[in-house]
Amino acid sequence: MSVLLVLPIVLPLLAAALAIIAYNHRTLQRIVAVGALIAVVADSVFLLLAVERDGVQSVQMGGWPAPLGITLVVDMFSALMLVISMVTVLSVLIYAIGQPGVDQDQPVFHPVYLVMTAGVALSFTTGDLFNLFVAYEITLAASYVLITLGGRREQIRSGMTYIIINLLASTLFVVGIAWVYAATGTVNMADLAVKIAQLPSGTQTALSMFLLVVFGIKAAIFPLFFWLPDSYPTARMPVTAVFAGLLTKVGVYSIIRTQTLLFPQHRPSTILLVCAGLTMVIGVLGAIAQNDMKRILSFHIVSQIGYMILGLGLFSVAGVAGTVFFIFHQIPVKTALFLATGLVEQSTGSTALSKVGGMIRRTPLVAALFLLAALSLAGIPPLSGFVGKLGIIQAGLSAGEYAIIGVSLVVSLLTLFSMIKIWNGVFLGTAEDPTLRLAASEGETRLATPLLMRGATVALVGVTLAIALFAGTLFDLSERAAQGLLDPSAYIEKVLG
Amino acid sequence: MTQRRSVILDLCVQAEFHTLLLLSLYLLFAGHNQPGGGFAGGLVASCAFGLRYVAGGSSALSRSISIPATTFLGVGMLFAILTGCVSLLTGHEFLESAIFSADLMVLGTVKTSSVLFFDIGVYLVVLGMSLLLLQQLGGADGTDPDEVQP
Amino acid sequence: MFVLILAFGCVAAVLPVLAARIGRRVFYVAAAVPAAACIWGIWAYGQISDSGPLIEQAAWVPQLGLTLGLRFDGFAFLMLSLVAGIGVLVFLYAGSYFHTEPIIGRFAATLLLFSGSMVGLVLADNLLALFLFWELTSITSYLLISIEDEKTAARSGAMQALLITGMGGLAMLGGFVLLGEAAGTYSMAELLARPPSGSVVNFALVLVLIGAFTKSAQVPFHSWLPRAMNAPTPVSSYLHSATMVTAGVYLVARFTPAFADYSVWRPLVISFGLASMLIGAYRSLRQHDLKLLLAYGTISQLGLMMLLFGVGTRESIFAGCTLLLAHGIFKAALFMLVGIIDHQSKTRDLRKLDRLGAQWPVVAAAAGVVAASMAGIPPLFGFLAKEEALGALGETGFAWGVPVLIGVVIGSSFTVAYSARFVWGAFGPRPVSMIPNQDSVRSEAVGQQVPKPSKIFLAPVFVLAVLTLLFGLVPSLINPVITRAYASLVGVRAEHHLALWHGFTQALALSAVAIGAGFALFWWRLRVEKLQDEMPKVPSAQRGYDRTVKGLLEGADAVTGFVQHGSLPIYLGVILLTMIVLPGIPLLRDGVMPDLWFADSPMQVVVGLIMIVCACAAAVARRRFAAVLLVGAVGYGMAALFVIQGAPDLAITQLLIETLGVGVFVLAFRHLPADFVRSKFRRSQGAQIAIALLAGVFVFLFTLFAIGARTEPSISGEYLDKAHSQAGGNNVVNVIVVDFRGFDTMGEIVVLAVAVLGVAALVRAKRSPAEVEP
Amino acid sequence: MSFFSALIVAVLFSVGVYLLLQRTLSRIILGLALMAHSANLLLMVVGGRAGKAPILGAFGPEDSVADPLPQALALTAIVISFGVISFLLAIAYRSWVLTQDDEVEDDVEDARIAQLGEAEMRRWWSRPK
Repeated sequence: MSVLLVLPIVLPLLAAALAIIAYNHRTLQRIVAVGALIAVVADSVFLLLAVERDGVQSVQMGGWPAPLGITLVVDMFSALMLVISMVTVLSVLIYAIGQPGVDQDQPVFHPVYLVMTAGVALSFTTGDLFNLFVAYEITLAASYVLITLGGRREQIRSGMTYIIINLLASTLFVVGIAWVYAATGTVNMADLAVKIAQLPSGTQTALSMFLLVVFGIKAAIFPLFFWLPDSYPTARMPVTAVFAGLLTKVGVYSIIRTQTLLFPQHRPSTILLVCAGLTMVIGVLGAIAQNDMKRILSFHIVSQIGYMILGLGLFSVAGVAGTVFFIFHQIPVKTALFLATGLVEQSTGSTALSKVGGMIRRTPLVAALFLLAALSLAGIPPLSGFVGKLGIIQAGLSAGEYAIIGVSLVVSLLTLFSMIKIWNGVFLGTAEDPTLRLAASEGETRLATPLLMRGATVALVGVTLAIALFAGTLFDLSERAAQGLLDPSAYIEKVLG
Repeated sequence: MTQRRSVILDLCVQAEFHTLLLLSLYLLFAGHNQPGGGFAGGLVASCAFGLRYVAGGSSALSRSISIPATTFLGVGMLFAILTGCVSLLTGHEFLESAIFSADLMVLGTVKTSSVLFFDIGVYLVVLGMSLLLLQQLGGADGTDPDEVQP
Repeated sequence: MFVLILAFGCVAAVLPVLAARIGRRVFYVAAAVPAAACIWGIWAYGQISDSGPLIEQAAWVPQLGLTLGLRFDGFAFLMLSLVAGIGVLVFLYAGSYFHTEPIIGRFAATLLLFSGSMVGLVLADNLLALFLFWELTSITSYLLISIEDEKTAARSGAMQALLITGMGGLAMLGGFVLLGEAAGTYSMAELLARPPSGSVVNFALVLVLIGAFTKSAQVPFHSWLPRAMNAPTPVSSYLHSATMVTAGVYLVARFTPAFADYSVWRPLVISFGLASMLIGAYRSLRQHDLKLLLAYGTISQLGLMMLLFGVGTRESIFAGCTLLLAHGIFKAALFMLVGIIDHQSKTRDLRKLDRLGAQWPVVAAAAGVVAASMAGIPPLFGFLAKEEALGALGETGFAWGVPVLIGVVIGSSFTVAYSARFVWGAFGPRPVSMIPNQDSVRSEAVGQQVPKPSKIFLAPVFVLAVLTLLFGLVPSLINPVITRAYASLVGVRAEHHLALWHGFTQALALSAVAIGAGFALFWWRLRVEKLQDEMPKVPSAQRGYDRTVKGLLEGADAVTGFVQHGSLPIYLGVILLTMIVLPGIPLLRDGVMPDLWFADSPMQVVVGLIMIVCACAAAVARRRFAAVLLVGAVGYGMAALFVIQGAPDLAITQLLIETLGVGVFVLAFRHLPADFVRSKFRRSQGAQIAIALLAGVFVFLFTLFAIGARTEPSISGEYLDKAHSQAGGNNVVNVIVVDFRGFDTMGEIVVLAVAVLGVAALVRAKRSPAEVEP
Repeated sequence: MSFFSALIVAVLFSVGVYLLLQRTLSRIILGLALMAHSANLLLMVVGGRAGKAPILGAFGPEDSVADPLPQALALTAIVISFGVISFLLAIAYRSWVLTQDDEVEDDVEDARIAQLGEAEMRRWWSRPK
């Protein structure tokens, strides 16, 4: 059983090592990468089944008992995150292989992408605060390389912003770990859960707030999100897509994990709810102000993070379950939206609303894919986003938080507004840039997007539809995840034995 | 930089290069009991190659080592991870160590742990990293950044 | 019932493919689905007359109360027959309306999807399922209005419709959840049987009503409906007159029996309904576009229905049911007529249409019949409905009954006037003189050479005209359906039934007054128009919407411009301040000071001072390499500190890494100019220094308090114990790094490998030609 | 707890923050390097009182031994920050190759919207009440 926990990290790393050795053999790299990720997807599904059947799973690296060695723990929350993110990562990899130019001139793409996968998997599974830092660094180092892959000028400029801010966050993380260690003398999270509870209450709150800021930067919550909309849109589309889907969610995951596990006595409900509201509103207003698909969608990442924090801020099983489900739906939906945007870019060469138009007549398939994902993002029933939002709304209203739920409903409407803005601008109407229209009508070959790219997008949209279809089962699992988060005694017992 | 080569420096570097490599290996193997380890060892070896670079420029560096630096990286990673996987295959946890004692006749009995292999992986990665850094930032690949200077 | 709803979706999915093969005949295929729904409805109607309502359940997300509960009762049958029956006719009609446009596949599919959602809406018992179908109708309506997507007006009209109804929908969702949580159930039947109480319920009802009002285009949320007229006429006829817009009325009808006595219900519904009835009809009198004329008429009629259901007496609910059906029939027919006129003559401006009636006498007769039904002229179905309405309002027994009744009579007379205006405008001679400055519009007359529409194009209109006549003459044909619908709403069988002649009643008199006044208004239409023109302009809802959207866009720009400044130093400053303030406040509350001593050793002081000086010098250094070397010196100082602290491994590593690091710095910076760009002292520099100092103090205090809070020894004792015995090494730090926490080290070498691969990729990356010359 | 070691940590952090807030990329990187130093040193400091190196056999039973775990953590952190800062240096290098400049530029699209927003703000204020 313990093998299951290790494989999502070790397999991609092994594959990455092989891909580095096979530095200039593209086909070999592709085979290794796809093979490893398929295996990881299968593994994480098994892991989910195991957790579903037997409860929390854990393994001690090197066989050293808990506070000494590093523990990997998978509870329901981790397992759900693992499954959906691995599926997403696999789809994007296939998309990237299909897209001309992404891995062709870049021998580092595959190894780095695999390493990022391992980092994400490790972030979701580790039960050790310092190891979480290492996991972050693996993910981030890979993301630095991916976001600047190609080395174009605007990539370098925005990549700089991205890297500097994340480096600051990483440094702060080390500082935070140092303080946690100073106060408790341990870095194992289950051990910390026990020991932090004995600290003076002010110190507990201060530590919890500090870690909230550290992870808040990664999760892009207000007022720490500004780097995101500037840096994401410049990368290659598969990279942007996987970042959009995954990386901020790793931050949200860490916020949820640390706030529920480490600081059960100090629940910063008010602060989280205020942050959530501002994140939602400012994010969606930012989206409305933009005129480019990629930038609009990037601001929506921020806005949607607000919903996740909102559900957490309620600190009730219903609220956290809503958040878990919401994250689960958000990862593939957001990624699919960016992939569909990539298809538009691939066939027209632009994503500016003013330049593209009438895509529905040229590529009805892409239009349909985008519409489904966009409506799901906006929370239109019966798509998956609706279920997540409904869960959060119910939890909020039954907790009496009327104001914030009112805000979230307004934000829903504005989300719909900006999705329709994209739809009206890109898929309906006519292209206003005459040169572009000319290019489209003459070079019909340019319109045809590679089969793998379309296939990957279809698959991911299919995943979101499946989430909607099996929402009952998934919500059941989300509720169990929430129970496990709010009452972590099983987690602690499993780790400390 | 590459034109102004000093013979004395060259000779010193030749002598020191091998000494440093030996030192790095010592650090690697002694690390478990004395200060040192794969990291320190790898870094000392890197310094040896760094000296080569300072003395002879990037061409001397690429002459002194024919394997691509990326291979060092990959093999090092593979080494470290596979060490972990071996214990997995023998029914233990990932990265679980085992202690060996080997009787090397002349050299006496050596007691060591399987994590030595892990440390060798670390050593290789660190070495590969610094080689690649020197080659790339030092401009060994024909894409000498000097050419773009106005 | 699920099978029925799913059939709509499944057939819709194949229609676009089919359309490519068989062209516009695809509409006849599509018509089969609502026809099947009709047949099923009649069969099911027979079933429920024996037993109770038909109920179907399917769990979807039961944890959230989200089950797809469906319930078929008398009122559902009334709505279903309206939706499916008119649906069949609209599809047949669309088959003639369209020719070979490439959009027909998409159009037919979306229209069928809408049809299915509407069927789902009227069958849904679970509130959340109701909301699901409600939103689907909004989305499909959006897609249908924007179907001719190259027209800007179609796109913006569609967006407006979606935004306004979407806004209402979300408010309604909030209301539903509040109700559901208060009642503990999301089943409408259970909720209505045991309505919850409390102040929150009133709030929830307001939210639900906002949803209903927006969907049914009640003033002041009505502005989307006239703009939705940019859609092809089959859409206007189906969605925007007969079915979708009645969804709000439907909801009010369902809720009234349980909630009429709550304090917010009647005042809101009645005032909004009456206002819509009057304003809609009044605005209708000024329209020149036949479609817009009908659209405002629809707003008015919806207002009346809303009012009737909202009053909530048994008679008024009965009247509401009757009007709902009557309106669906005559309004659908009228829109189809406009579509035919538009289609044949390419205009729907009544100032251009000239004596069409002389050419198309039969069509004009049919138009006369349905318009008369709308005006409430005997012996048509519309008359029966109006009669019921006036009768019900005359005997409410409430104090506000009389003013409301007077309002309705005034509204009815407007209705008569615009009905007459419609017939006259479409089929009569061109108006002689209107407002003087509009002569240019009237320069071209249309009407002499308009081709005759085909019989099959006209058939749906005739069917509806016959129905409205038939139900008027023989009310007993339709009476059982309405009675049953009424019974399923109120829970009691109706005491009275529809009749053409109730005797000389107050209602009859009022009807006569309304008709008389209406014709008078029509007779003096020129004066009325002039009067309307002279009335002071009131702020229109359209302008309100435009202002809101414009304000939203500008506000978004302003807020985004303010927070998203694009400047890295500002971002970093904000992050750092957050980092200081959020944890800083609780930290100061109960910090515990640790045992303090000045320094561990004198050497520590010496080395530390050197490091501090070097760091400060690096901060103010003007030369780049000086700064690099000074930071390097700090690094070497670190190594020295590590030695003092008792960490030889760290010291070695730090020493080597620093050497390598300085080398890398030098390599990377070797091309940069030697000096930093000299910057003048700016205001921002003060802020930088302040943030830096704050951060320093914060780190200092937090470190002290964190150490002071420690109560237990660290876990390191065990490492010392086990390093040799179990891990076979004496250097405990190394044993931790490669064995106890070897997993960290694995991650660490991966980071190194990736970072350096990135360096390779960056340095090697080609430059696009545009970037060589920046 | 030694007052002085906390002071070194705080000063390094503070100077690092100051450099981080500059507009010149190379100074930002130096600032990050200083902050990384500060954080790594902090890891060491929180281990508690200085002592003998934690190498078995190198200290007696009475000696106080330095806490080995923070040392190991600091070791990892040092190496990681080195790797990542090297990459940032490569970015600086690349940036210089492309722009011949060492400034961190503002985001173009943000600046455009900021201008729009400011113009609208001004219009609001100047609008007659």
